[in-house]
Amino acid sequence: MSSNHSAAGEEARRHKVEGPRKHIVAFVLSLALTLIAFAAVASGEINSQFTYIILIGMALVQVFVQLAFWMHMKDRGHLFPIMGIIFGVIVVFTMVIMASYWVWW
Amino acid sequence: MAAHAHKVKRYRGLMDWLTTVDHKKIGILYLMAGGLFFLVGGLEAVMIRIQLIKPMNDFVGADTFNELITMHGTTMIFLAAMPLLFALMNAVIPLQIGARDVAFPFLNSLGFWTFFFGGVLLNISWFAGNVPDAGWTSYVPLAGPTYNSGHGVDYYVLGLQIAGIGTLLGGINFMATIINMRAPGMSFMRMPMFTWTIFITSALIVFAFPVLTVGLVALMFDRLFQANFFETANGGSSVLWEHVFWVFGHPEVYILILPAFGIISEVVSTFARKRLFGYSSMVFATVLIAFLGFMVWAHHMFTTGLGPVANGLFSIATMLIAVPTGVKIFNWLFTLWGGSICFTAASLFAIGFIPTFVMGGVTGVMLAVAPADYQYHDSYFVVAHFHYVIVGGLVFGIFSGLHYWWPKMFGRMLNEGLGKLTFWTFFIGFHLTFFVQHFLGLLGMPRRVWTYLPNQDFDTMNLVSTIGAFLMGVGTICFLINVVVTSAKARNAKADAWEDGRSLEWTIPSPPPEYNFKQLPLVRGYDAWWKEKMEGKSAMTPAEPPGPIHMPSPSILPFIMSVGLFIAGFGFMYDKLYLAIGGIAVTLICMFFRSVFDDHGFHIEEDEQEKGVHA
Amino acid sequence: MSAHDHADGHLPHEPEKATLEGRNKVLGFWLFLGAETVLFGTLFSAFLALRHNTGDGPTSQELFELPMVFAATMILLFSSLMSVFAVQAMHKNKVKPMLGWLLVTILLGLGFLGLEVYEFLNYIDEGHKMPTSAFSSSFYTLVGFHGAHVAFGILWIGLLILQVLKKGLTVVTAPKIYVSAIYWHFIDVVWVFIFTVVYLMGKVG
Amino acid sequence: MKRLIPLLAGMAFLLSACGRDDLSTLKPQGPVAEEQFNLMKLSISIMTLVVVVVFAICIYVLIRFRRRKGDNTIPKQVEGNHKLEIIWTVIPLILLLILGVPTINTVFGLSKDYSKDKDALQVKVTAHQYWWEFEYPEYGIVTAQELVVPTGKKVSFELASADVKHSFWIPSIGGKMDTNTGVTNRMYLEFPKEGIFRGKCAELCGPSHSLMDFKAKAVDQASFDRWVAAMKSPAVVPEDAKIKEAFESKCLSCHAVGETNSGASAPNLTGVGSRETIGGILYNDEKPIEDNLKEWITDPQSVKPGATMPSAKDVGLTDEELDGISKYLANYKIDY
Repeated sequence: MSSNHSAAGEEARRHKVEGPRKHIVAFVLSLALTLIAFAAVASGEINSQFTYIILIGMALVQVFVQLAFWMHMKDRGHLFPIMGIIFGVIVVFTMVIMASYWVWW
Repeated sequence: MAAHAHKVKRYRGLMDWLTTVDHKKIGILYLMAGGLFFLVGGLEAVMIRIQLIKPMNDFVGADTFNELITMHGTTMIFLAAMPLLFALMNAVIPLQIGARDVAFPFLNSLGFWTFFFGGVLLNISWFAGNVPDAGWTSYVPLAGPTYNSGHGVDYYVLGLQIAGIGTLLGGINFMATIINMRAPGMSFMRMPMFTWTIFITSALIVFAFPVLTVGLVALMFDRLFQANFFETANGGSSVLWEHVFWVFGHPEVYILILPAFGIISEVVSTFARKRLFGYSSMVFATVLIAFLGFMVWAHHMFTTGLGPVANGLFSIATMLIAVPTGVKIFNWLFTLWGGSICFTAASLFAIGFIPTFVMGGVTGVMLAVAPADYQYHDSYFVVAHFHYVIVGGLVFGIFSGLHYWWPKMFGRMLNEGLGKLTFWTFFIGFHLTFFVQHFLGLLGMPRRVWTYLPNQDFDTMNLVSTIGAFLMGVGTICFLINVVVTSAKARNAKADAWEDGRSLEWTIPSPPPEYNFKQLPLVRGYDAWWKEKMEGKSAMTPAEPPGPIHMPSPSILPFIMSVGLFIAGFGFMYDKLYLAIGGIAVTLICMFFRSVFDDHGFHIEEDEQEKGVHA
Repeated sequence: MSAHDHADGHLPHEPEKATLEGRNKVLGFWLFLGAETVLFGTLFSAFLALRHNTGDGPTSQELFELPMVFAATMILLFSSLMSVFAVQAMHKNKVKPMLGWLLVTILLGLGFLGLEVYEFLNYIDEGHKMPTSAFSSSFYTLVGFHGAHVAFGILWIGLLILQVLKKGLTVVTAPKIYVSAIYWHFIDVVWVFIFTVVYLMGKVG
Repeated sequence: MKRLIPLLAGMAFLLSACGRDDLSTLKPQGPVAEEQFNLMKLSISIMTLVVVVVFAICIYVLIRFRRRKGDNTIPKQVEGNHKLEIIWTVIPLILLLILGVPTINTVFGLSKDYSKDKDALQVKVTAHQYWWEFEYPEYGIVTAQELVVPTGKKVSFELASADVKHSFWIPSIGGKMDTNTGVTNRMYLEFPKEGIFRGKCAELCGPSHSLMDFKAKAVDQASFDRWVAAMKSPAVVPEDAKIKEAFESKCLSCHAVGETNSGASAPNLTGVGSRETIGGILYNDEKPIEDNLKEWITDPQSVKPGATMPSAKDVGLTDEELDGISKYLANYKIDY
């Protein structure tokens, strides 16, 4: 990860090999997922329960793509970032359950 | 090489303390500030107990009493217990992992000063005449704008918000330190237990404090900008506050107690001259407790009316925490088993911790039984329970740790006689105060009561409890006397002050030089220093040749940034927009300077390294 | 100090020490993002719990306009891509292209922010203010927190551009650029959930 | 388990040794509290067992393995013991299972909803800053501070708060339930024995949180019916016209008697003369009720700090009016 910047020679070569292609693929993927989500709502033809599922699904996939490619989480040496985000997500998940079921008005 | 080093900026006296980025000095700052707030909170506790010494007492008024309980709880948890833990963390962790400093020395200093100014802001409320009075939990609507229109709760919200920034920074800092700064050879499973618990505690801080931040922001918006998060009249939900508070609040309990577990593990194994029994299961239990700690918050809300499904789930989840906790207790007992136990003040506190904490733990399981909790909840039984855990657990742990690491922090051994006197008065006082409170709760005395009617069978036990509180006060004074007496003496502590030290902090002089380790040590196993000693060596094998040591420069910026936030806090509270913007601008400008002007630090050359080091 | 040679060979003394600082910075920042995840998660939870409580104020269906949200989403997505290119340029030690990409990144960020301010002003005109209802409070707090993060990111990356112009790409500035890019992506990730949970789910009802 | 039984009996004896019958959770006076008490006994017994084991090991270890003077031997360094570690993981799990099953059972048992049950009495509890309002929607009556219920019937409560969060707790009859703002909670209780039980507010609600007591009076069905009838009969008003005028203009602006001024913001005073206390804490068996009433009306703030009722001076009651109103209220009794 950050050792890239100092041990630049070898690491930079690895990045050159990778090139921008996978990032553009990630971008196109994100774009498509966004479009599907907006289309599902804009069309207004699908029932709301199913739309929710599509929306959440698209968002989760897109976030996964961005985390993995753009934020380099798929690269080596990201054990603690991954653990950090996963644990954060678990906490958030319990809170979303709380907000959906145990808060009433 | 030296050509690149910049002229050393050395400050003296007060300026040295304001600008220091040395973790050892920051540890001492935390100790002094946390100790000060501990005394303030203790004074509040004594006043609470005096008020409750007899039925229908009028030592303090009802309003004042609610202010006292609120400030006592808030101060003790956020401004005394956590800073005292941070004091020990700062003083010990880099030494235990064989590092020259923490990962972010600048942030470390910033964390201290934001905590300090947050605490000062909170306590200024006493002088402003607007003291928070809705309990340390600040349940809405009582803490909301409608029923609490003064500035009291604003002090709570902003003070905690600012202090919380400091705590969060500390958590991130220590996680990064432990992950990245360990000495060569110190794998995760060779880390001392205290380091492990601090690692997990830091992780809990990182994931729990943002929840509090959001809760406080929402409450602040409700109070200052007419938002409706918790205003039921406009669609808000008061139950939401309870959830948010306890999603933070329960992990907070483990943030407090896990470091105590770590201290006890170190002290017990040192003074029994034995390796910690079941090290790997201890590590696993710590991780498990932390994880489960996030899944049980609603057991504070059994009577809120969440319904049987939630109550059942959270009951069972809560009970499960007893299993890893039990593992820890038995591991300590079996560390002592077969050992050679030496009774110093430090080990007395650690040994006193074990049965006391067990009692706090079992009442915890009792509280987890939701239907029975309908009876215990918000009664004195709960007060007894959490004081058993927090005082009997955490404060005993802190006392134990202070007696244990005092020589390392200050180079002087605390007086053993006074230390033992501290233990016995505090220990007996503690049990007198809180044991009877279990029964007060069961007999029907709700908590947070300003006074109580006569003829309810509460009188005798309340009297006993108050007497105990005084005894605890005496214990604390004994400790203070000990500190004063000790600091008047010459430095007398050896590097391995207790002679049975097991981890790396005991391989370097007491107190350690600025740079801690002249050469970073090579770690060859768990209990690194003990291992070398047992093999007949008198020093660690160095992992690097001696050379100039790079140090970060001191900086006044953290102090100024915190002052900026402090001023902004007042600006928000009293609707002075220019103050709020000005204060935040000060902070941002400091951040700008920090980013633009690189800190190149300075070097301590080899020939300077021995200067001022006490062998 | 010229920009290029610093990153490659000509490092200050004790290179491994300098590396450790960079490594600390990236790791510490990731941990900070873990905290940010929980921070936004809590804001989302509050919003989820309160989003139907519109009281007398407008509901989400009446309020939200998908084209504007879509435009904002696209701007932020592109901006995120630009910062990917900036980091790639940095890895190849091409300072000028890197600065160019960073500049486009913050310009797009400014566009996003402008759109958001315009949107908020519109809502206020329609009687959707902070004190209107629990829905409005939690909406402004959640989306506003995100907007504040964008604003801070713009200031930060702008400052970094100036720093690189002055100091060049060094072992000190490079970790900062890297970390700011991660921050920028994180903001985009949060936005993915905002447009999904707040706007699209709000439009569905 | 066999060893548990004498322990259990011993604990029960110890626990019931003190406390008032009408207040202590350790002397349950109804099936709900009884059930909760049983769980308490079970958990206390299990936990006592744990504490005893730990204490025993602890004391043994401390005596047996203390360091003798001049002892410099190094004990054997033990890494751990899998068998032992498994034992102290599994035994607690079993203990928790023993505790967990009845817990779940009781959680669901106590959450039964009797709001639609025709045999149950319905009571709406509204908590106010420092007093309790009890409404009987089936009978259209409202009372305050003193809950009157028939014995042998399930009482289904609907709990809410008018201002801040409170918690409704009659320790000897059953555990507490919070009164939230904006939402209602449900719970049920049973009162098999006649008597007067003490109730308390268990959630910090302001300065007089500690004084927010109430009474629950359980009477037989016939008395209860008489009470309902009396409550519904036309309100008694002061005989003296001047006192009546003062009472109506200065008290009934907030309070209510009988049907008059229903929906009032202050406690309903119908039959206040036969209540056990004034303001929930001034006991009429300790001092004459008239004195209590005078003390309360003269300056409610000194009895309950933070109470919303204005003092006699503030509403301009003359001494004569104060005496007259106190006398009238003291004699406003209901026979049942």
